[in-house]
Amino acid sequence: MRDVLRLSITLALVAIASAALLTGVYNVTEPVIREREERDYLEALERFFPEIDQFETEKINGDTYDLVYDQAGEKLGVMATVKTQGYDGTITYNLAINTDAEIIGILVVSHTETPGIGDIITTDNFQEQFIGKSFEDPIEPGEDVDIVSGATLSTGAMISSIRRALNTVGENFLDMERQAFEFEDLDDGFYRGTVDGTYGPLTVEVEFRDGRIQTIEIIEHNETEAYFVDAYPEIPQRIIEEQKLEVDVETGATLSAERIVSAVKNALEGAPEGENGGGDN
Amino acid sequence: MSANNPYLDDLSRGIIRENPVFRLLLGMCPVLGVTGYLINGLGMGLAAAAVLIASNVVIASLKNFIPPQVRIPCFIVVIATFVTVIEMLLQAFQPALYEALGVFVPLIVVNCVILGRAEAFASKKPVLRSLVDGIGVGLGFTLALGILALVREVFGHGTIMGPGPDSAILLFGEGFEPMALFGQPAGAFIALGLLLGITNVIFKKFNIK
Amino acid sequence: MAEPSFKGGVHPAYNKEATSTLAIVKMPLPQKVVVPMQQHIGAPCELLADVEKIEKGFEVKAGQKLGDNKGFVSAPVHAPISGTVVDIGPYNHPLGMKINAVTIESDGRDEWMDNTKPAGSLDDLSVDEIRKIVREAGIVGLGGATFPAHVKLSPPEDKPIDIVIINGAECEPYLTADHRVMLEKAEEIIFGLRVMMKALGASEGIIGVENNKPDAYKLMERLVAEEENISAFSLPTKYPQGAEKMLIYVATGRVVPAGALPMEVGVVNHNVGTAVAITQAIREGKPLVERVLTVTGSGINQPANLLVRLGTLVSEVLEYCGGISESTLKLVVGGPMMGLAQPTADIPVIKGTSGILALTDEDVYLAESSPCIRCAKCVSSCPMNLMPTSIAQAAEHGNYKRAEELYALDCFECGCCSYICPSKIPLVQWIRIGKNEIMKRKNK
Amino acid sequence: MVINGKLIVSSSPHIKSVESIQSVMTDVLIALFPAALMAVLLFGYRALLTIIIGVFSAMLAEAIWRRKRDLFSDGSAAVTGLLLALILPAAVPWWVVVIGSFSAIIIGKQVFGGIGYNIFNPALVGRAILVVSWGGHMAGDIWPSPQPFAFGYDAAIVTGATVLASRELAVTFSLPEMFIGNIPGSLGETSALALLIGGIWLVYKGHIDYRIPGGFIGTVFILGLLFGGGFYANNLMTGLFHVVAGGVMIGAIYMATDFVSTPVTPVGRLIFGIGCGVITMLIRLWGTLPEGVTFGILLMNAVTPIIDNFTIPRQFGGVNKSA
Repeated sequence: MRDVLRLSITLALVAIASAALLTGVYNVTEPVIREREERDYLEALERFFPEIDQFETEKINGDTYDLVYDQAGEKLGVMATVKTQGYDGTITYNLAINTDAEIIGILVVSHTETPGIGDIITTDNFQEQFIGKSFEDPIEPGEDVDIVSGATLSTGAMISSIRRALNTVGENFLDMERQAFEFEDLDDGFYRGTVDGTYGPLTVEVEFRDGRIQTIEIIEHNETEAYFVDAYPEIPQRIIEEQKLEVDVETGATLSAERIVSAVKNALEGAPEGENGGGDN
Repeated sequence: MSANNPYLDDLSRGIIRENPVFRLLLGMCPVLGVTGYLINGLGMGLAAAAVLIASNVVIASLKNFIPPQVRIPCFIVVIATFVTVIEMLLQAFQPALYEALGVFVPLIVVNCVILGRAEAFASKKPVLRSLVDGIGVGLGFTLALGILALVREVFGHGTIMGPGPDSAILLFGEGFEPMALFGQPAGAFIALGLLLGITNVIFKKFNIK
Repeated sequence: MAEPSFKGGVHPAYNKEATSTLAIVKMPLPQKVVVPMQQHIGAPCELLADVEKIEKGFEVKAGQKLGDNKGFVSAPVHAPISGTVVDIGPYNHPLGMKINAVTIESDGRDEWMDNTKPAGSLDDLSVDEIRKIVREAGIVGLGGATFPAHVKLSPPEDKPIDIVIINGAECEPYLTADHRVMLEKAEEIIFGLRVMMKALGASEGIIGVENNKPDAYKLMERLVAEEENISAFSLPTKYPQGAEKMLIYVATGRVVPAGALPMEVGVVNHNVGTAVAITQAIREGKPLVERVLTVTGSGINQPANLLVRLGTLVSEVLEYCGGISESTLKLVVGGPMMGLAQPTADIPVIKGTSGILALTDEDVYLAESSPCIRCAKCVSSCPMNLMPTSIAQAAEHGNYKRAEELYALDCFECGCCSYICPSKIPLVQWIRIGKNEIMKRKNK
Repeated sequence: MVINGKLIVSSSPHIKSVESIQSVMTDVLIALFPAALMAVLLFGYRALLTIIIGVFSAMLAEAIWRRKRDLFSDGSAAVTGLLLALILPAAVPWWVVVIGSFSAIIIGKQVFGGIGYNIFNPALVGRAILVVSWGGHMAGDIWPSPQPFAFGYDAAIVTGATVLASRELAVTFSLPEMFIGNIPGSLGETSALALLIGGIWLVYKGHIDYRIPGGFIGTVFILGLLFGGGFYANNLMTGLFHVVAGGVMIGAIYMATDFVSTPVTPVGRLIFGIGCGVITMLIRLWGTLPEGVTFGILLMNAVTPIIDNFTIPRQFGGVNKSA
């Protein structure tokens, strides 16, 4: 019994000493770190917006958006501080966006991605592909930006969060709106559209009649089933209900949801396949 | 070697004869993980060395105080404390290196070199000798990481003192197409394997045991 | 129709042309003979008491029994010539060791024992009488294996034998002794087969001849045409066709279980020479004191098929054949695939000596072995379906347990793997080491 | 009787076949000759250059490592070099070939202990290292297009996607065209015909076991027939397409049959061939890469000892041990 007590006390003493030391060091380094981070952020602001005079901060969906103004009070752009879940922990980065809703800079503030693999997101090569991309661009892997094989999760997280932040900035601060897809004057009939997914094509068949989308059917898909059930049939239902393609796709399966939407869009952009569908269902 | 001077022996043993990387194959995780650039390799080596020296000294001085039943938890606490201290110091004063080393700094806690020295040496030997041993092994670790990182950086990136355009020196000019393999984790294994082979040949030639 | 064949095997250069057309020549009586007490598989002979007692200077007659053993798996040895015992003691033996032997100096008269007389008509002999005659004549398998013949003629009651095969394959390269025996003593072979069939109660007799000896096959075919229950069988030419398990499989389609004897599947096989020896024992009462062997190889000046008295020294045989050339690298007793290389010619011809080869660098391929490249040619050439390279490797690394798991004990050392190996690894040698080691551990 | 000199006493057998590692390797080189010739006919002087550099630098690497002046030696280095050259694109820079050859010989073979000890096919190791290091020069999806009988043309200029990467492109080539090899691809892999000729010669000589290429090609054909996507005229042709397109032929006949890194048991070889085919088709049909032969073979190389261990043949006359 006395032994146990002795052991516990020893351990406790060691732990207390350790805690004391850590507290001391923390007190010394914390202000330095915070100060440096603030300095770095201001430096970044100045780098991306040389004429900066002041900025005001807004928070949307957990991300911080700093609206940057020059001396005349003219809006210069927005600096977004975005947090996203990477492969291993949170990635925090700054996204500088000018008033044309174009990305003018990316700065990764902190991350814990695997060195040599996931930390590719900090490289110029990866970041440069976003520079100049604007609100209008799809920012879609395979279309105008690349997912890096071997670091799919890290780079994929970056791509989708950049798209999200850009949308938020465009719609909330820059009064931009996405061009709604017009389909009222399409011919009646069955339309088919295909997009490439990660593991293979996704094909939908859309029945359009009387100026409305009547049904949306998935003919073929190669999505991960566990994610796909989050997107289907929910997304087609919403499209039919709202009769527009700009539905909110923030489901548990963002990628699959987006693919369904773009497949429907592809379908309606093409010609109808006849009254009775493809015939090989 | 000079067996009559234990301090010199402690120092040289960790650097050469019992080099933790090339001879004992310990602490492989950072060895393979952060040796893409020389500066990272050296930084990692020095960080680990600092923890090693500090923990060696502390453990050696506490060895009579700590009961054997709880020595491992105590060692871990001591080591973890110093790792956290180093991590905070790096974050405050060497942010670039802190960024580059990333997750490998906290992982120093489980680096078997450090716990190994604590268990095998510091908990049995006097403080001063433990200090010298910590310096020796730490230098050996840093040396090994430095050599591996140098090889990988030169062949994998064609630079020294990279990354980044400010400090990097292009060794072979702009036209050089580096062997990307060495920059990648898989290349770390191959480079380490080749270096182990070379050190074995050298050690055999000079009959160092 | 595809010829029946066994798996594996190799096609070495046969080099039989030098002697295949040479008739058997009876070699003159040797000046002296050395009769080792062990010339067969099984218990070695002990010197008969009367021989031992008198020691040197004892007069013996040809055909006189010199040694015997009461064990069942054994065969007596006889004096091949008449003369004087000049020495009794260990003497060089083809197996590579010294074995107790009786040295007899010839008196040149070749006097035979009085009891050397025909045993009578085959029909009058009982099965037991046949077995006794064969045993007393000291007849063993003359193909090289030297397994006592009477043992093979006395199967256990629960193992009825229905087929007797006469092995005329002679698949070993260079050797032509069996070929010549078939050509010159065909009738005696068939008689011998009859004797065996009677002793075993077998209903069928097959004489298997490899198809690279068409003359022998045709002769056999013609002779057995009128014989009941006996047929000639043409075997494909492939080494080791003459190995008993391969022979039985090809001739009858029966597979001898691993580790078992052919009698397990109702088959017994004998070499052609054995058949002739049995015939002579029955017809003339002669014990086994001489055999036909082939002396050839590019180091031999005058290759020949010789009828030689057992115990004749190899050196004397070679001298009779004009000596061997200076470029001779290897002196082999037996065939080139399974025979034993000898360090000296001062060894006697024994019952199992089917040939004497003097090989020069024309025949022998000398090369240092290189590492195994795992081409698996040994695996596909192994007639026993083993993995020679793996067994050899296990043996080389001292992992005898592994070697046994790989069926090392089923290897009968035919040499196909070593022959075919492009890396020139002495696979058989390693396997043999492995087998010895496994047996040693088993016997502990 | 006098015997001059010493008699050699050694274990039987006393005669050996004249076949040696060198003669086997020479046979393999001969077997690869049609493919190499086709490569030069199709891709011009760059192909010839690549082949010569590949073979020579591989032999050089081996000679340097072993410190032997004998350049050809047992011939295995020349085979590795030639094979490596044949799986490179025609337009690859010379120094890439040299580094590939050195990597193949030294990292792929010699560090394991030299001939007989390498775990992986050295030529494929060399190629894998090159792909990882200089992906840009190693083509990838875009390969030089052939220009038959135009020796002087520069293969670097005319490029096209491999038929495996692009379905649209695939249907523009007829099967006979692909069989002869007039399609974009690496030097030696395009001509199924030339590879087949060499393969038949090797089987005839007994150097390779039909089970490996048979299992490999058969599996690719069947999987292609069943799951090939049916974009070709019919399923049968799709199966054939997967056999003649890409590296299956050269892989099945020359790479998967590499002695050292493949099983020695007959059943094991069949399993090995089928395994290569399955992995290749998994990568082709459901993976992200257009071609999977390299990884198919390398992965199966890795499990070779296991396959060998589980497929020990029963000895002649043997009975099932468990029975």
